[in-house]
Amino acid sequence: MKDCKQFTGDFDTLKAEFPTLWRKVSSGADLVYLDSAATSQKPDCVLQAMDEYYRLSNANIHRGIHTLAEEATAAYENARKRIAAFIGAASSKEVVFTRNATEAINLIAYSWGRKNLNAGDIVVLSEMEHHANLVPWQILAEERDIRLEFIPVTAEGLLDMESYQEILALEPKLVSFTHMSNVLGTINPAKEIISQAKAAGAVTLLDAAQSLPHFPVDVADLDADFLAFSGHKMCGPTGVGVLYGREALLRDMPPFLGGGDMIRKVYLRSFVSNELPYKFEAGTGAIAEVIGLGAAVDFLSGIGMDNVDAHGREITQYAMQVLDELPWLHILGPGADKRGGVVAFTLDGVHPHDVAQILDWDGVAVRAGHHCAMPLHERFSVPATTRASFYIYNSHNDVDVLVESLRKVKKMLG
Amino acid sequence: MKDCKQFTGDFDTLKAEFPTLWRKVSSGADLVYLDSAATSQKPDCVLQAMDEYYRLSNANIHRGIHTLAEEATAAYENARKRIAAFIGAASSKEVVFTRNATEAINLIAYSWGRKNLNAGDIVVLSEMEHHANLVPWQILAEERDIRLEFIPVTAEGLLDMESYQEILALEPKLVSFTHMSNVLGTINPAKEIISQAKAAGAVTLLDAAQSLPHFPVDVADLDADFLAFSGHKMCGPTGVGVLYGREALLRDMPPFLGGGDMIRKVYLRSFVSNELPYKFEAGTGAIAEVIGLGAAVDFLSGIGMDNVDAHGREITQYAMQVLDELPWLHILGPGADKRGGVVAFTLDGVHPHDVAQILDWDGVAVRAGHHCAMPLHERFSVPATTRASFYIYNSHNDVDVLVESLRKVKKMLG
Amino acid sequence: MDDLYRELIIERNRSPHFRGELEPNDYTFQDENPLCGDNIRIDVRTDDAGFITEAAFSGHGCAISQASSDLLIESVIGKSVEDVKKMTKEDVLDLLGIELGPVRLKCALLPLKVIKAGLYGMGEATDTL
Amino acid sequence: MDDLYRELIIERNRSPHFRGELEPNDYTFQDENPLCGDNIRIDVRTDDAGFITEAAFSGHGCAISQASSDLLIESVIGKSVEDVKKMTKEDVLDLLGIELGPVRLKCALLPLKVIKAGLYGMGEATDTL
Ligand SMILES: Cc1ncc(COP(=O)(O)O)c(C=O)c1O
Ligand SMILES: Cc1ncc(COP(=O)(O)O)c(C=O)c1O
Repeated sequence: MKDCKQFTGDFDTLKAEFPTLWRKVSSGADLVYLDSAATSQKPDCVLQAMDEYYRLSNANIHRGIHTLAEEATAAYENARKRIAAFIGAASSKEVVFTRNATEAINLIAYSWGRKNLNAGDIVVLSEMEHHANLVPWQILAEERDIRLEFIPVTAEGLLDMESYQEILALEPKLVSFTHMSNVLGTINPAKEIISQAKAAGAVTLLDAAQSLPHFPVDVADLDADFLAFSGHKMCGPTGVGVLYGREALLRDMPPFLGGGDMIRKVYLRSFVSNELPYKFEAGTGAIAEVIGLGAAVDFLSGIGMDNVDAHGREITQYAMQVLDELPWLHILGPGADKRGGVVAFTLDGVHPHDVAQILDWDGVAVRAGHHCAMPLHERFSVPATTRASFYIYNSHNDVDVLVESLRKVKKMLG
Repeated sequence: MKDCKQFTGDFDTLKAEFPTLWRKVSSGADLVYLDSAATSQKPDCVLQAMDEYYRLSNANIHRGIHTLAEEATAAYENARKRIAAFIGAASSKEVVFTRNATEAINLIAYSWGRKNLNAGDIVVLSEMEHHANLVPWQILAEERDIRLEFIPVTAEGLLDMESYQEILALEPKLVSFTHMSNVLGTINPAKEIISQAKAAGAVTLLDAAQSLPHFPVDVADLDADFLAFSGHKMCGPTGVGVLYGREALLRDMPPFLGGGDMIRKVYLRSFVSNELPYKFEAGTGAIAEVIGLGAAVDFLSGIGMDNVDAHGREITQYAMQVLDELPWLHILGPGADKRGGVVAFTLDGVHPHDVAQILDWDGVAVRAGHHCAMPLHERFSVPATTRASFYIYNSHNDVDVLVESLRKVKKMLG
Repeated sequence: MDDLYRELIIERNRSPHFRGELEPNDYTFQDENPLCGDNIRIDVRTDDAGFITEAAFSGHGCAISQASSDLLIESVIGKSVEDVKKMTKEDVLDLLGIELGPVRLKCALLPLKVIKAGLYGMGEATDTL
Repeated sequence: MDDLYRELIIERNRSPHFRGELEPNDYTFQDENPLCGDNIRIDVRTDDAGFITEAAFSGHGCAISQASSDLLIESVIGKSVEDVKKMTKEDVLDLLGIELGPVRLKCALLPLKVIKAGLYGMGEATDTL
């Protein structure tokens, strides 16, 4: 496998690893990619790892004896081990591959939820959740008559920890919340929220879709029961996500999807489930994608998640500072010290869609809309926002281009 | 996008498009890949299509306005249209992307099944089903107290159509069966089975995981209500499968997984589902993989599914003929005229695992085991079989190498 | 971009001619573009012969959807209900005089979707224009 | 392959020394390799001091699992139950004298899994050897 170049400590050179970042957009302007919270770009080494699997070892896994099947199985299970290590899991049995973070959360709602939640039981979410951590529970609430309680979001864009205490007094069965908001950028005090939830007797699920790409996340340190994330937001491919689950909990859960690989034995009218983690992986998995995610984890580890974090903080701070100077621009959420690399804002008199469109003309790729967090937008009484999000390959210069282009938007439409 | 070379009508030249097929196995022998029923190899143009997406247009889809997002969305939705056309769907709204055929069947069991099936209702399967079309129904049967009935398999390896009539007299709600057995190779008379099921008032689900890669499958002609298949068995990537569903049925079904993209509106305690097909696609989809599957469909269309079929029949016939000459080898299933490119067999006195292992030494990749069809193996009183399966890139020479190697196995262990 | 935000669109977004609500009205409908939350309501008054005499839009949205609403209403006044039911995507794009990618197309077409849903008396607007 | 199917393995597969069932027995256990359906049962008799005096295997499987069963049983006769509980993957591979990929490893280790599950009196064999 072609390795990614070893990280030199200089983030300016990192951009070279990402083929997409060197293109121009339709207007002819150079691309400035500020939409990594939607999906990150992929380094060459991740694409090569998948290509190598397809071109050399492509085979179905687990059941095969021939050379290709053994190579493919080894590559797949080896990726699982590295991913388990990356998140601090005790064992690779605790790493279940899904399509994305969304499916991981749904798996918990269907399997753990339907086994453990009954009418009147309380599930705690927050007002800043992505739809992925709302809708599965709404479906379950409707079906099982469970109650949803929401940790409110303060005007500053933080979770209201006092209200949380009151909700915990209701003895909820589950507390499921986002580690980092994909709109406000807020990094929630996950360790504290989890330890308080545990003290109240609740099981915990952490939506790490935004946090894991950006800073060190260790399930052992956080003491999380379940954790969900997506490969495509952390330099990995589409089509693969992860559910981490504490082994004892996963063991007690009924299977979710049925089919090949998740079974030990099948009779016409019954089956015996396979051991962990296979019990939750039905049918042919996303083999190439898991191998790609393994390479992504190696790539990020090569940089060092502490370095990734520091670079993210630095650039976010700079962005907040220069955006703050625009009087007609209003940032949602807390100060730079409490957030990751996401900045969502509104412009006086200009709709976010128009902002995004005109920015695209200048090559700046941002997202406009509700970012799959409609209730949060409702909380702040805005139908939509424009969101710039930063990752390892972004620089001060990218922020400067953004600001220049925003001025133009204001002049044109404001 | 680099196009695959135009098909010349000569299958011998096709092999050049598949990079994997030119390697050697661990013993140093040339690879002879006879495991396409597990997963097919991928032509260069499919890998290039995905690579091009990742290197040029990588972005999240549907919600984005910037250039990359528009390009990615167009590529994704365009692939959906071509896939819909490939299977003869009336509209691309009827094509829902899943991880694989297994998830597609589970989606029907969870969404359609839980809405439409109640205690005592009958679901008809067959004794030759892959676990993917058994376990989801077993889970549902256990939960809802529905009854499973099985179309028996005759000694020849065909569905017993007389027993089927008796089962239909019980007025089942659903008939779900495989179009082509992944063990016996049997091609079932899908059109007849479906029309009889309809006449009895049942909804029909066709497991086309093995058939779609091999011969023309047209949902309109078959009149199937639902159809499931996987990309990876038909020159496409891992991580993507398809559920085809008749629009009227899909429309009436409740959503399955909840999250982004499958919603129209989300409030804290409720949501409104999105229109078809998005209602069933929660979270970030397998974007690159869908684009890859689109390229695979183009590739197969370029050859022509009639040609694919003819080549498959021809090589299967040859294989059956030469294997039949080995007196210590016993083929399961019907004659060459009733089967697709799958031949599973037993060897007197030699366990299938040993067969596969020694064949691998000669470069021949076959599968040994129960091929995710334990009840079918039970039906034929064999714990496991060795399976050789053929696809567009295989030749008579591959069959000859297989036979030579089988003789060696027999001499060594038999 | 110069194409996309031509003077007419910027102008109609800034100072629409047909903004408002009509109460009472003969037809009214409201719908949202779920992708972005653009929300348009259109009220219509007709005469006895089924011709549109007055119309107005309210709600919020991007410059494209606002300008499209304003221009659409301008074009339907004086037309018969039946003729408006037959209006197509192309008619709207002609009014705007621009080309659009798939996402922004939804913005531009939202008002047509809304007015047709209102005239057809539908429970929900559909994407099949 | 010459390595994998060395004479000893072919020989023990063809003519095992310890095939059969022991009734009554002191320990018995049966388990399957779900990947391939290999099914092994091992019966064990011990003396009062906890030493294995007799053992036999039955069931069906590939040459590797059959030879492994036969060689394993040969090696445990005369050992104490406690010592056999401590046997590892490496011990079995030493007996076979071959190297194995991950799939075939499961074949080779199935008898060890079975005998240990029997001696520990477990309800189900586990993969943690
Ligand atoms: C007949 C049949 N159905 C379903 C499947 C399941 O396919 P997948 O594992 O891609 O979900 C297979 C593949 O092995 C199959 O052969
Ligand atoms: C906080 C958060 N949770 C969950 C998700 C869902 O991720 P995916 O669409 O990959 O399932 C996202 C991504 O948009 C997110 O930002």
